[in-house]
Amino acid sequence: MTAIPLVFALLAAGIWFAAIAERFASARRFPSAIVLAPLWQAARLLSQQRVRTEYPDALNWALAPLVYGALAVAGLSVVPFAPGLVVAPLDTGIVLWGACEALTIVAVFLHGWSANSMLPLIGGYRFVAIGLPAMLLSMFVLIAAALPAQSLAVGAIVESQRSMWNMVRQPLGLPLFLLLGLAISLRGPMDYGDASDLSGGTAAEVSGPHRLAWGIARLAMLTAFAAMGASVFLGGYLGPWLPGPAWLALKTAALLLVLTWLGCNLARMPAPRMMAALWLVLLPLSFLDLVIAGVEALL
Amino acid sequence: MAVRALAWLAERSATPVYIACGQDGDAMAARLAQVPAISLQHSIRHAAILLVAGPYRDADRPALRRLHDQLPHPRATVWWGAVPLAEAQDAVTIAQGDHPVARLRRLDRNLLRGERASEPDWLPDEPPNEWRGKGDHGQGGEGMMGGVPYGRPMAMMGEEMRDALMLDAMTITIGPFLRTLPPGLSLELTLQGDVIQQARVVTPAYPASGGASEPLLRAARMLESLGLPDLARRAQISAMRDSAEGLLAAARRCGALLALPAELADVRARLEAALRGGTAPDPGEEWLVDRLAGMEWQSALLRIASFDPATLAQIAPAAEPDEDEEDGDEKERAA
Amino acid sequence: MGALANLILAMAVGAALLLPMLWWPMQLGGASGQSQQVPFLGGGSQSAHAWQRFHIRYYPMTLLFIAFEMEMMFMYPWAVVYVETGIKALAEMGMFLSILGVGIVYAWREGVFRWQ
Amino acid sequence: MTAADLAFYVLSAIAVVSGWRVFRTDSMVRASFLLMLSFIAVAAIMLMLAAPYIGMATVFMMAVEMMVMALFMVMFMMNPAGLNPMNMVHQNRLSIGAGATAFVGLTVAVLFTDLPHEKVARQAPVIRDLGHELLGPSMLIFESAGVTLLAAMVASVVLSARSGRFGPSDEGSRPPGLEPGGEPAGRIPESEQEDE
Repeated sequence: MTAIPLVFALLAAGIWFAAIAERFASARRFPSAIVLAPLWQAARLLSQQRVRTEYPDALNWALAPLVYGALAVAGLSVVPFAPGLVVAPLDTGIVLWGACEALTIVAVFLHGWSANSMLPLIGGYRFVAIGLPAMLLSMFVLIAAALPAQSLAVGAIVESQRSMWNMVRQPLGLPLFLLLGLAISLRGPMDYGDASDLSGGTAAEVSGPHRLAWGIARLAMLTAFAAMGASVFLGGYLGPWLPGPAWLALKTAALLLVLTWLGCNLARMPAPRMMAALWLVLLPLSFLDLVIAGVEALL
Repeated sequence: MAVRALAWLAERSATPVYIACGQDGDAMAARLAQVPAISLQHSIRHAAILLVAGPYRDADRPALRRLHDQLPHPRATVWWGAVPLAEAQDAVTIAQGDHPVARLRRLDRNLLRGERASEPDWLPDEPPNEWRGKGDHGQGGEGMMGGVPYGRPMAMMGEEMRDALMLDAMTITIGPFLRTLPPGLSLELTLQGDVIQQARVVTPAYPASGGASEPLLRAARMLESLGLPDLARRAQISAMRDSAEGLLAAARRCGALLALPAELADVRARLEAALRGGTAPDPGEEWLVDRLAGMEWQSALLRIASFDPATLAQIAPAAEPDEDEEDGDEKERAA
Repeated sequence: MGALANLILAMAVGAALLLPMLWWPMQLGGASGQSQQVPFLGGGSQSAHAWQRFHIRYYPMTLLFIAFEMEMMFMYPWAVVYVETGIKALAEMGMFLSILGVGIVYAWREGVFRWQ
Repeated sequence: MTAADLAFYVLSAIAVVSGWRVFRTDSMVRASFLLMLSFIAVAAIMLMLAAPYIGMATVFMMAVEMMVMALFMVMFMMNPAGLNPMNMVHQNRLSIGAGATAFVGLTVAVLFTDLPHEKVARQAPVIRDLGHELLGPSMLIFESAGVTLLAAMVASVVLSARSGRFGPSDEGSRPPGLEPGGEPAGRIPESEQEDE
């Protein structure tokens, strides 16, 4: 219960930080006070009309950003801020995270479907093609991280990294996991839902406050993902001198920077090729990651 | 009070603009690319101001009207080197040579503060087809697939060329003001899923003005479709400065060339040449529409964007318009 | 039980924070009619409702995916007892990955990972 | 009534109502995701019944399965968004009979089965026990499930993919006629058409 405010504090800070990092990475340093730029952008979207299309599925259109945001909160709820300081100390932490990934695909698909317009529709469908196999990747690398911990709880996975971080022990895990993060927060090389070649994809018909909600949900998911990645691969709250939550926040910020940089600097290949690459190259790599983790755990 | 506070905050953010490129509009857009106070949007729903850049053709008027009405309120239109349509009241015009940033910012501020009224619709407030009270349930539809439920018919089954599974074929017209297409080019596509079954050129792209910066602007458009907006902006700025230095190396670092699969080897070659500031020769023998058949959406857009204007004019001339389309245009003009 | 209640509470707060944005009263500017609601296609138009029998191009992949997913569900409990069980669990993993590997190779040979 | 009881009733109500709405909505997408909602409510009840892994796995599996189901429902059903109202219920009498029989059967099973009354300790390592079960006594079941799923993968590819190592899979096939020996009722593959 006491951890709930912490979750929202980390989410708010993460959203703000990621929004600024994005502006910085893209060298659009306007307005001069870059720190407040996200607030100004939010005010603009709040003063704009929310357009509706001809015959949308209005309920699902509005539900999609809400579900997306709630899923980000759910994902962050299983991440411990310090030993015992966690909203939901579930034994099935990484399974819950997997369920959040799966439901995120549903939310993005619904967002694309509900507008009853061609560009969002294509975006929603294309996202499913990439989101599903990307989810398999993340399941393999998370299971690999659970092997030395002998538990599916995120807290136990963090504790198992006291001697060595999983990033070192299972070198393939983090890079593969980052790909999933790019996919579920719709950015850069894995942005098959809201892509620019579809004029914004699932968000192409969305304006004003609705677009703000969608953007916040995307960044919230990115933050939740970064906190999850920091806990599973970078030792989460573990670290000398500083208290646990501070370490988690620092590591989350570091991963946010990496994700933003990757999102701005990698090209997006056509979806058929990415689908083939996910199944034929990256999935076997995640098998290899599991084998490495398995052998390492028994040694 | 609250509205004023919101406006005070909002006017500090960059002005979101949707640019409808006419003749030479591409180069005009590039001039805005380096201005941080203006952000060019991909969808009209994300913009506050419609900026018509450069002269447009008579055939583009219906599209321009449609585009204008899709803007969310508060909204305005600016005519930059273009003649305002008759519907535009209190039109803001800027000469082609002038820089529009100051005017755009002032207009944006006025809109947010409520000092300038948001523009009303230009098209009549009526559905695409009359449906109210018609049909089995008053929704305009008949039976399972028939009629015009809520104003539009449903897509019907069509032949499929790739996996022979006959599902609905959807016909859409994209352009002439879609930012990921060459300015002026409008295509009628018949899609099954995201694969193009059939294409037809509705209006051709604007002819080349012969600027030396054209290859870099073309490269910028392809980079946009590859999900590299920052690099695309860099290419636009390079185009303004007439120097492609370091651009190809930067594109390679981002994997822009690697991202293109073997089927798009021609696109890769043209992108590489464009990033060098040149043009790869194309025999120009096959029609554009034939080259698009069977292609997936992103690959198709990349291929269209890769042709230089001279080749595009050769392989994608205007097709004979359909009869009903002519009717549609006339109806709109009369309205 | 307490964990579950906390989880649901946190999710509800998250959704409640976003809700006002979808129900935002302060909007500037005038009213618009049906011409605003036409789907955006860069000035173009669509002939029919976008909702259609959408021809997805990856349908064999989704079926393969479901089978994969089922298989994966056995792996979670397996991962928990992996270290305790030792070499038997390692053999088990070999079995698992080879079954999945055979599935992938077969599907690749049959061209499942292409756009159909 | 405790909070747990209240939660149980609320979740049951969500499961039943959304399950009923599946058959009352016209949109295939809504129907799929209403069914998903129903399953998620059931999964939450399982979580309350101290079955943490099965409950969470149900959410996970149902999310992806209903997603895929929505894809196929939209792909193959006429009027997938329900723009024209339609009836989602067919063969009413048979289905009422089947539903009533199943309900009575299940009720009888629930009421007359001697269910165990062992209390599961709050901190019982259920996932660990499940793992030991899978790698111990139930090894054979587990392994045969793996092979069965491989067979399912092969079967789904064979049935659904047109492309293949040996050319299009419908080559040489002809749709059956409406009456025995009649004209093929459907599309004939192009390769066949050339032969004729």
